[in-house]
Amino acid sequence: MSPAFLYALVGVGLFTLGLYALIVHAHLLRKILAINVMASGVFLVLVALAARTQGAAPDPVPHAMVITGIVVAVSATALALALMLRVRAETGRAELAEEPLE
Amino acid sequence: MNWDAALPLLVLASSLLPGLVIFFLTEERVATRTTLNLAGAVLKLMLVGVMIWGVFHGAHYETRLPLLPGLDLLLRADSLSMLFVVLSSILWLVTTVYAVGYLEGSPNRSRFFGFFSLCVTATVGVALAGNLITFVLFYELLTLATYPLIVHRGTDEARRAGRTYLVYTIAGGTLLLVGTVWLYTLSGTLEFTARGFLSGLDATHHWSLVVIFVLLVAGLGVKAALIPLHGWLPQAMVAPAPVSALLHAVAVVKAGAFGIVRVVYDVYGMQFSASLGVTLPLAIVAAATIIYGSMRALFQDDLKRRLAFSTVSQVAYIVLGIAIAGPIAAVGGLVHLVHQGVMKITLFFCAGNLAETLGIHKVSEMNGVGRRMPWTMTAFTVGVFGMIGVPPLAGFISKWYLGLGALDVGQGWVIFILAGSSLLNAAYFLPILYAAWFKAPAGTWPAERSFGRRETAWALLAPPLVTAFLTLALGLLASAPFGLLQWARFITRLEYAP
Amino acid sequence: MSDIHWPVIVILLPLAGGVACFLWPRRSVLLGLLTALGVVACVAGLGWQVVEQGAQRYAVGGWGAPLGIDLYADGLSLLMLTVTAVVGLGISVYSSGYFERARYGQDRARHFWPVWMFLWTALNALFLSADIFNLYVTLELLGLAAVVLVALAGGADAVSGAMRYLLVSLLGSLFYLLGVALLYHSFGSVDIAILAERVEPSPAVWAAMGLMIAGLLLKTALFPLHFWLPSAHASAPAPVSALLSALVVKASFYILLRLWLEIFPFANAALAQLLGLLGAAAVFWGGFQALRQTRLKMLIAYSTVAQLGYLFLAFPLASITGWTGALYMLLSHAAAKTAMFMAAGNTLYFGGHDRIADLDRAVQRMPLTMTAFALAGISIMGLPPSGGFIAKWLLLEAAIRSGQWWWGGVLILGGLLSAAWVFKVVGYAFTRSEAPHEARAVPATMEWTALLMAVLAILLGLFAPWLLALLEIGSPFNRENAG
Amino acid sequence: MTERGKKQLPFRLLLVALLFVLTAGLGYAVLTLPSQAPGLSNPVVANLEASGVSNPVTAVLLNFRAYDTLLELGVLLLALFGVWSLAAVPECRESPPGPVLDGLSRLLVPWLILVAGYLLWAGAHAPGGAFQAGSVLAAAGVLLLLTGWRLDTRFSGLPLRMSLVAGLGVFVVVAVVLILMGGRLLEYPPSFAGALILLIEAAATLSIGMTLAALFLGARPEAGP
Amino acid sequence: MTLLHWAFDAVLGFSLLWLAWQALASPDLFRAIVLFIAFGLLMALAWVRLDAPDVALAEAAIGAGLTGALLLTTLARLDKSSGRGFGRTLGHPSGGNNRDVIHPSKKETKALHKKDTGTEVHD
Repeated sequence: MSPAFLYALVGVGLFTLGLYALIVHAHLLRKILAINVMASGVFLVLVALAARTQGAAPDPVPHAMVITGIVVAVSATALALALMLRVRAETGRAELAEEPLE
Repeated sequence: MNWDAALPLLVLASSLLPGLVIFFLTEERVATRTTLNLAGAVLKLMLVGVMIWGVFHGAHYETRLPLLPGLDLLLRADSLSMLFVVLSSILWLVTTVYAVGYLEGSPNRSRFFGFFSLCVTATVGVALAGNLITFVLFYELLTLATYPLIVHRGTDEARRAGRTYLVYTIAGGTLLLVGTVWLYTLSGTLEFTARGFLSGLDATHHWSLVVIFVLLVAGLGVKAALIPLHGWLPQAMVAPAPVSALLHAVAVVKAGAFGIVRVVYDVYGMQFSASLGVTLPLAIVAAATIIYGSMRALFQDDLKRRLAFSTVSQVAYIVLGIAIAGPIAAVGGLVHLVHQGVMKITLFFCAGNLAETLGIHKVSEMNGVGRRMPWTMTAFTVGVFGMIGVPPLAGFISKWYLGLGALDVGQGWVIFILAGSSLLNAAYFLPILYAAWFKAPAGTWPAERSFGRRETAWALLAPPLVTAFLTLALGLLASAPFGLLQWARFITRLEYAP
Repeated sequence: MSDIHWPVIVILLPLAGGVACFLWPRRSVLLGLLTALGVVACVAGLGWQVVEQGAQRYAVGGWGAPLGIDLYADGLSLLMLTVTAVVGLGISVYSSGYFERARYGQDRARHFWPVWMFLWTALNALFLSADIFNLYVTLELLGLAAVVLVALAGGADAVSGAMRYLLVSLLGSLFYLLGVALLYHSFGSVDIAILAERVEPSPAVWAAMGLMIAGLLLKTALFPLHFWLPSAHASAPAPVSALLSALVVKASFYILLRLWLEIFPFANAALAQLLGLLGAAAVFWGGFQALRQTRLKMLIAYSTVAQLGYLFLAFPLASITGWTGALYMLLSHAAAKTAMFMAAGNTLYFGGHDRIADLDRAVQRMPLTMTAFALAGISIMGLPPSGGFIAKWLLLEAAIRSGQWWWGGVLILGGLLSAAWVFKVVGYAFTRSEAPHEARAVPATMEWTALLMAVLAILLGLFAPWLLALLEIGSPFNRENAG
Repeated sequence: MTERGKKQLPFRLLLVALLFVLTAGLGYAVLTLPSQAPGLSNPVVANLEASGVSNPVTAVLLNFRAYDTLLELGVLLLALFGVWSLAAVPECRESPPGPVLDGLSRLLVPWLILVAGYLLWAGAHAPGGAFQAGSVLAAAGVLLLLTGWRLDTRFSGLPLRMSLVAGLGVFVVVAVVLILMGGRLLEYPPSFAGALILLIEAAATLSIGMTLAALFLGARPEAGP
Repeated sequence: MTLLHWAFDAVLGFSLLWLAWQALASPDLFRAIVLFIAFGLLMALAWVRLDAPDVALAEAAIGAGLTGALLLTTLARLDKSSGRGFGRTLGHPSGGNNRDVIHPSKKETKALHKKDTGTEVHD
């Protein structure tokens, strides 16, 4: 159970935690936070498993992927926040109306 | 693309191109629209003439366009298809003249004539189809092209009639499609061949072949108005008279009957379908339709609905002729395909005249109409006598051969059906003639329009007279050298090799 | 002619076009149209190259597969690129009319063109990429661009639809990314071809397959996960709805198909049957809901849910005829659905509303638009002579040949359901309705583009053999398991 | 726990159970992965000197998988287009900056710009690079915006847009030039790969910094052609 | 030595999970954002532990710094547009009122129930 696998499991835990929060909470800001936590979880899995070989330098490709992922995550979050403000301005509530499952 | 390959396509294009151009003409351009229409009709007639002459001398006209890997869009002029092509091109010319007169001053005529040409294109396509997939393609195109004509007037009643028409024909089309695909997976080919291409299949498939036959005939039966699939025809009478005349008495209904002839002759083959035992039930359904159609016609007060139910029963004659597995009955059935078209179109033209000139829609309002419109009523009378089967007229020929064929094959019960239906025809047609000629008119007509000296516009009067004359000619010149009977015998000889 | 790096130009040109539209907003319409024409020409060039030399593998940066990223253009990707190019050109011409005179005013139109060009870049990059992490980045670019375009309409339901769509898109991408992580760490590469050689079933691969398929199903809006699609597609501006239904939703289906055929060939029949079942449920649910709608754009959006169901019927059939049938359905649905949304956009522009009951003799007052709608309807129903008919024929044949005739039944009933709502709308278009309302002339470009797209959907029915032959290049299908 | 929450309790319990199964499955899948897997580190090290930079992560980011970075800059720019098109909230005029904020920003901003420059330069051989430098630059921008500083309306038109697009623009131009010179997409000639990468990184840092700051601002500058 | 590493990793892993849970489940939005920023910083620490300095820098600068700034300014705008001043959020949150659901003022509720009478002009 080298540290790599420990962090990978933590990553999976974060992923599921974020998924739970995304489904359960109605407030859009919380949903955006949940998405960010899920993203951090996936990135943790990616980088943790890159450091499996003890001693040798870790595999740089996942690191590059995670940096790309972080930048993509921040742009998605910025757009989501702007969209949330717009939903707030248009519908007066910071939550999406309960959409009956159609 | 040499001449032999181009001719079928040209015949198709002669009504398709004018139709597409007419769509874009504005309403006021009456002259251009009429000339385009008539030019197209005349051109088609000439091309068909050339084609008939070629086919008679053994020329081979065939257009093949790749449609699917392994399946082609095939237009082929063989003896059976010429029968239906000739009928529809002649009647299209006559009906165009009639429609121009009938729709004088009514709105949306460009749209009407556009779809009208599309319908004829689809009918000719159905006739010329060389394999089952091309047949299905034009068969469905016919549905799509006729729907706008039924809802042409835009009234709620028209929309409801349109919806019923669609429910029947789309469902029928789907059954036909499923049958065709299933057949293709079994047989590997769909090309029409003289004595059918299914006899070679091994016995294990026989059960599925019967189911496919039921699917195909049910799909085609919708348009051939076999009971219980005939419901849409009487309701479609809400359409303008030219539509009822050409489409619902000739083009659409014949496409169904022609389809059944194709399936029985060129897909299954006469002997093979008889051995499968599917022809007898088909004959029974046809007979039942004949009687049922005539019975319902008795009680219809609306003239066009009575004619519609008479069409239901008359078309079933063709199916009966094919279902009695005998060469002579087949000749009767094929010949009736043309005769019924000519006679029924005469009656619908006259009904249209009465509605347009005097505003008569009901049979009860027709007292003494003979005095007011003598020419129209003479055409109507010729048509009626043809329907009943009075000797010198066309109707008699087909009933004669049907009866003879039935006896020849030992299906005696068909004679009773023929006799019974002739009696019923008389029962629901003769009172109309009696009322029209011998009863005194009931004062003023519902919506009379005077046309000066003549009883009605010449464009409305000429077509019924022409088709009435044709009924007479077909009756008298039946066995002439180039006559219809010889043509029908030529077809059946291919199907019934000893 | 054929040594030019076509795959690169097909991606860089719309990107440069988007940047140019952003820099000079006043001339964004002209720049947009020029780029659209340029991209169509480049896709034609690429098509010529692929047809001549077979499948093209292009190593970006010259590093080769495991280290660098490869672009791969075979028949399947070429088909998708052609659909994108044709539909994209139609939408660009339509939008030049729609945003110009619409009530959007000049500033909204400014934002449409750069984002639309970026979306086109994302589509082209996605269809050419042979690297699953690169597919993640293109998917993300595609999702964000689509969300921005939906929110462009600005109404309360448009913005809410966009928000829900964004959350769903991000969730789908994260599921997909976790799948990529597991695959990368199992086999040490993210290139599809290399993975196809190295992959063998293991718990990590099963988990990765589950995650990636779930993520992609969410983005393709297959039945239980379709809740976000109707509100997003219906409330967006007309060209954007056409874009979403015809292209964006299909991109994630394309990735699912690529993965299914190449990386997960051992996917067992049970999963294929499940996908088929979900597809069937989508067909019925979409068709049933479409019948209940009173607004035209909502109806067309639900019909997209139904049509997507057809695509998934190909999974249980798993025969070459089945796959070609599904792809031809995708092709003809793209053209037909674009024409339908354009027609709906014209109706909305003409009468200010899109209530079906009050179409009020639209046939006579907007003949071109209604003909476009009817022709597109013919293709959606699968009646001849349309592309839909060819697709329905192929799928039906595949169903009967493989003995699973019940998928054929789903096809038939789906066709009847769509026939019901198409003719309901066409019926109302013919008849008079009592609510007269003021009408505005619809710009000619909008009506003619709608009609041309509909005619294209019909013509697809007549030129099937060439397109199907195109699909065989690089034969993506014969590496899969059964059939 | 709002009353709505109580009503949904059974639904939440089911969800927790499902997610627990998902976590267990994923955890098991992760644990079954091979314990020793070099991944792609060997090929990266092998080609490192040909990539023009010595820091492996920067080599992957800007040379081996430069195409991903190109698209990623596109994503960032697209997010800005989206935020500007939404124009959700007009700029809220914060209260004038208190003495602490004013003093801090006056001290920190130049220092942050210096650190950004260093990170950009160090990226070639040590941890750092375009994105890290860009974000530090953005931090300086955010600090400035908080103190109420706004870009002069003269520059908020085309010049602002040019600088925002600089990163992606330079990347595309370099790619096109390389293709015209006969190479493949983003195939740097080994001799001056390092210089090219630095050029791209510099432009990228500027754009990323400006874009992230603009995203923080959240609204489109009013004036500007 | 490895025992110390192992203990550090375990503590770091557990605190990451706990912080994330607290951030997502806390009733007050402002508190959630602050916890999320802390979570971001801790993630940077995790990247350093996994020999990924570049990622740590990126996470600290973008993940924690910038995303946190974005969240705070959006929260401020969220409150401002519902009638409460910007300053309030910087001070400690007032009482324990459940800020989860921001009660829409009358004007907004009217906007909410604007029945779709189908006369909306733009689609």
